[in-house]
Amino acid sequence: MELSELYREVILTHATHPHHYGEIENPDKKAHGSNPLCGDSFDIEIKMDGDKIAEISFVGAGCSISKASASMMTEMARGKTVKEFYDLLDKMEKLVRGELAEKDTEELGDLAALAGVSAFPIRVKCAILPWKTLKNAVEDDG
Amino acid sequence: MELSELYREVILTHATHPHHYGEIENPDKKAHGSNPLCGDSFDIEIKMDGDKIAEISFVGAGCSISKASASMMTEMARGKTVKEFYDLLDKMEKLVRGELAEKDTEELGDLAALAGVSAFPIRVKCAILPWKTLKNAVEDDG
Amino acid sequence: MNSLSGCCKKDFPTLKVKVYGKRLVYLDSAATSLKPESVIESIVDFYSNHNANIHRGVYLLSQEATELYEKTRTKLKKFFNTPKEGEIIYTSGTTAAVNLVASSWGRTSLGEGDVIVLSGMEHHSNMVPWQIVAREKGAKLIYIPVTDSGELDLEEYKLIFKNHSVKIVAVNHISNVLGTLNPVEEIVRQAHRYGALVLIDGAQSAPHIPVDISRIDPDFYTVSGHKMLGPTGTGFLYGRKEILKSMPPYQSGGDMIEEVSLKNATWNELPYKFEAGTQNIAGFVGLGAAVDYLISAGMDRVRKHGEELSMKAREMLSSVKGIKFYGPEKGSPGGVLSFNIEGAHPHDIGTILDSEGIAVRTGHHCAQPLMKRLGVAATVRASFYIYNDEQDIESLYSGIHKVAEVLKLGVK
Amino acid sequence: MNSLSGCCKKDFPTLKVKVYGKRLVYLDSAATSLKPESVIESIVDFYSNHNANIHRGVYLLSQEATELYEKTRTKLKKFFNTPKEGEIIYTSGTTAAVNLVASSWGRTSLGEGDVIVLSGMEHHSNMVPWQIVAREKGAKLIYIPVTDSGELDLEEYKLIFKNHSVKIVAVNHISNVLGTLNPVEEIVRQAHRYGALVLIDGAQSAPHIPVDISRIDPDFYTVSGHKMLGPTGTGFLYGRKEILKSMPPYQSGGDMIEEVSLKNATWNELPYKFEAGTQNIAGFVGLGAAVDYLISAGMDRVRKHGEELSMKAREMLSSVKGIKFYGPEKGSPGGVLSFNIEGAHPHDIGTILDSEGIAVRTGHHCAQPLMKRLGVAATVRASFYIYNDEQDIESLYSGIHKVAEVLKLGVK
Ligand SMILES: Cc1ncc(COP(=O)(O)O)c(C=O)c1O
Ligand SMILES: Cc1ncc(COP(=O)(O)O)c(C=O)c1O
Repeated sequence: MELSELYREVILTHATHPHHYGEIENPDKKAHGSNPLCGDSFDIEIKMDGDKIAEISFVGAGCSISKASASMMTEMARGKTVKEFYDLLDKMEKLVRGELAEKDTEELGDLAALAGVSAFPIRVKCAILPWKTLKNAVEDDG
Repeated sequence: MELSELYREVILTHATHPHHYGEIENPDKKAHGSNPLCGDSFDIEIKMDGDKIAEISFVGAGCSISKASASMMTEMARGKTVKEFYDLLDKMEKLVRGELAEKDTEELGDLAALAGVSAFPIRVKCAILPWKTLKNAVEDDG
Repeated sequence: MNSLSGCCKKDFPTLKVKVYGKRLVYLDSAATSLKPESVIESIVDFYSNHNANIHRGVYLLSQEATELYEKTRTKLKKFFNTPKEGEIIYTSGTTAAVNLVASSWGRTSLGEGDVIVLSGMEHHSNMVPWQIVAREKGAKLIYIPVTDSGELDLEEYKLIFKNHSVKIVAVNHISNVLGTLNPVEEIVRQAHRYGALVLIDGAQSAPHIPVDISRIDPDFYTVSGHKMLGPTGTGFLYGRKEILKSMPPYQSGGDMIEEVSLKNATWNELPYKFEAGTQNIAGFVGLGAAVDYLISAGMDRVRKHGEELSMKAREMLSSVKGIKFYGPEKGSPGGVLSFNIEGAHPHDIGTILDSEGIAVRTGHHCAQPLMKRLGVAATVRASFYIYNDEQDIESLYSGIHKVAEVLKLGVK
Repeated sequence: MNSLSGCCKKDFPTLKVKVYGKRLVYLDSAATSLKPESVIESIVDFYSNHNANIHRGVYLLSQEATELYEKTRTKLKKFFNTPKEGEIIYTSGTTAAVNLVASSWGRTSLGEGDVIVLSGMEHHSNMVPWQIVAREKGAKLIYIPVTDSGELDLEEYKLIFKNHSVKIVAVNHISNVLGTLNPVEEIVRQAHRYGALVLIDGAQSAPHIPVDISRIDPDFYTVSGHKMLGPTGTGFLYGRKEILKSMPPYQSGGDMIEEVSLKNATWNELPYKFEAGTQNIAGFVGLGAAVDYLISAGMDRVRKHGEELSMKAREMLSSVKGIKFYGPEKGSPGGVLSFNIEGAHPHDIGTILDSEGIAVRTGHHCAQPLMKRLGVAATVRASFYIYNDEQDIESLYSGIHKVAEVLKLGVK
């Protein structure tokens, strides 16, 4: 259990200076997600361009891990097709559970910093919460 | 704990050949009593003559102790005033709890045989059930 | 464990107790079983090494407690072969489980004229909650009759569906008085054919026979952990996921909540929706150790053992003058033997056996309507479990002779 | 126990546990307390030497089990000074106790337009059951506001009675987040003046301060045994006898019955009317040992200890940059200290403290509406109990510095 593995520089930076924090005008889809065990909650809004996630924003309250995860997610998801997002979601879940092969980790960019979460099982939910919420937003049909 | 103290001859005799077992015609008062823990139950009927318990009968299902106690009770209660019955009830309760003075025991006749119950706390309820039921019958006002 | 020799008396510390200076012969496992050392130790280990509240803690101790608590759920899922995740809801026992269903499902699903089918051999716990909800909702109770040989009358059962709108059937798997094993698969098939749900009260079956919930396919199945070597205050409700999902919470409070505002609340996912407040955490950890113990004993052997002991006891006692047995002639898969002796009230028998160190249950066994059907106020019940052996039957046999002597049954 | 030195670390085996090789600093007693050796031993003794089901057994073991189980009730009656026999109903904790009242009393006594008064600092367990019964019965909820200093606004409370038909007031004695001790005597007097009942949630008070139920004079009082050194799955509801008598049973089944026919049932006397099915017998035996332990510690000293530790902790931590406390300045009689640190989310604080062996609770503490009132999503809560001491506060203080270091709070 290495705290410095969990709280890497890049995570703390995303957490304190989150990207795409706020709301977008006239979002196509949105979702609210919360963790009943800790009270953390996120609202995610997206604008679609055909099959692509064209714009994305989030607001919410959460720990460094969930906030950094949300911030990095907005970076990664923007411009991706729904299918590409699902692939990414799958990788991300494996990553934080410590089940992702080393080589797959590389293509994840900043997100790879979340690998340290796998040593803290109780925090896995924090990392995943924004992603589950985005998934619900993508599947939101009005 | 002496079984022979509990199951004295006089108790077994009363239990197998109970006195005043049955119903009386046109009883003035009656009551039903049961022990939720074992399912034993008694129905007692009485006829009053002024303040006196003139006639009394019982039917019911119960163990040797409760049945003998009921049988002996009918013998003792018949012809007693309500006040005398309450006195007797009080003595009887003390007897089966082992709290009655030796000298008071003597005037109880056959009933004194129930003294052995005091060594079997779980059976005290059995001995008392018919008496509680008679008390309810006496206090029954239609 | 080999046929009539108990598997393991040494694993059960209570069996070392002396009663009035005599060896304890514990024949009341149908009320609650003894606990093996391993179960007691798992409780001590929990309180000594992992004590914490569960689910909401970020710290290690709380995570360990949560893991131990949830591990038992995984074990139960496997042991009882339940189909899906989230279908095992911890309760304090069968009574609480039936109440949960009667209240949460019953109060939202039953209406005027709907029929609840029970049987004439139910325990009060699987009868009174239904009486209450039936009265509240204007539903009707119909009882499957008990035949003279102590079985459910399946012909009559099937007829009920012809003329009534049956919503739920609630019967026990093994009777706690008769020891009868009821044909639950057939009961379930019939009910499902008519779109009715089925609740099986498994309080007496779970400890004694292999129970495959996926195969039986009931909608609800209830179990008392404390009768299957587990700690007191434990048990569970199995419920079919789709049905549990549609049911409102039963108790509300901490942990079963998703979000709460001053006006409103939304519910957590299954099974937590039905587990409000701090649970009997140590108890459920202990229940996991009980399951482990039963797995290593082997449920097929456990069943055979109970059947053989109850059969053997019946054979031995049948020579007693005036004895009458209630229940299956071939021995009970539940290890239960109920009887009466002419001229001796069960209470007197119980007291006299106790003086010999023999613990049996006497009374109505929380089944008063069945007592009425049998035409008695009470019975004596000896119930056998894995730690009993042939010697215990011999003690019972001598004990009964002592009864005849004390009550002077011979000389009457 | 003398002021800031814990009374008795050696009595609590969990305190010997190492967390990541470090000494355990358990600061989460408000969630569940640790258990002393004597409580654990009483459970082992029960299972090893007296294991049996209660109430219905004629044999010695069952009588012993019943006696041990009932002896705890006698101890609780004395410890909490409740007026009459039959008023203490065993439950699995406060949640179950509140649900019992909200369901049994609430569903028969509340009607359209009736008002239930809660407070803005309730635990979900004393809020959601009322929301549910209010919705069902068309009753209205009114909340006593929480002032900026974290107290109940009694002026506002009194005004409620002017314009509303208040049927019941349900508030906690000590808040599990703020640690505030509420003026329950005054709350009760006011309600009784208007013929309203009062339920006091004593989950956090019972472990920490002397509670004299006869003097407070509430109609219901709820306690969680597992927070006052007792086993998990224990607690009780005190209820005023006349009211309990008039209430229908909550759960039904074995033991709470007088007689049962196929159609109907009549109820056993108090408290058994409300104790259906096999209870957590070993748990309640253990709760008796917990009461003994608290008696010998002395509740006045327990209170003083909690107050002093929480005050001392507040003093030490107040030098931390960006820290904000919630709750009484003078230390909490409940031994609770809630806080936040600017720039650090409670979860991150919890994880980092855990790595130092320090167990604190983080999150909404099952009090989401209060969190909203405080304008936060979560807090860190350190809660102190009799086995904590000044050294634990120093560990917390160092731990918080580690938090600042890991989260780089200084350099931002
Ligand atoms: C068939 C049956 N159902 C229900 C119960 C009630 O179980 P519990 O007391 O664990 O709630 C029992 C045991 O007493 C039983 O034998
Ligand atoms: C004030 C308060 N009320 C109610 C509860 C719920 O208690 P339990 O979980 O024992 O049911 C708690 C503890 O979590 C509490 O602190």
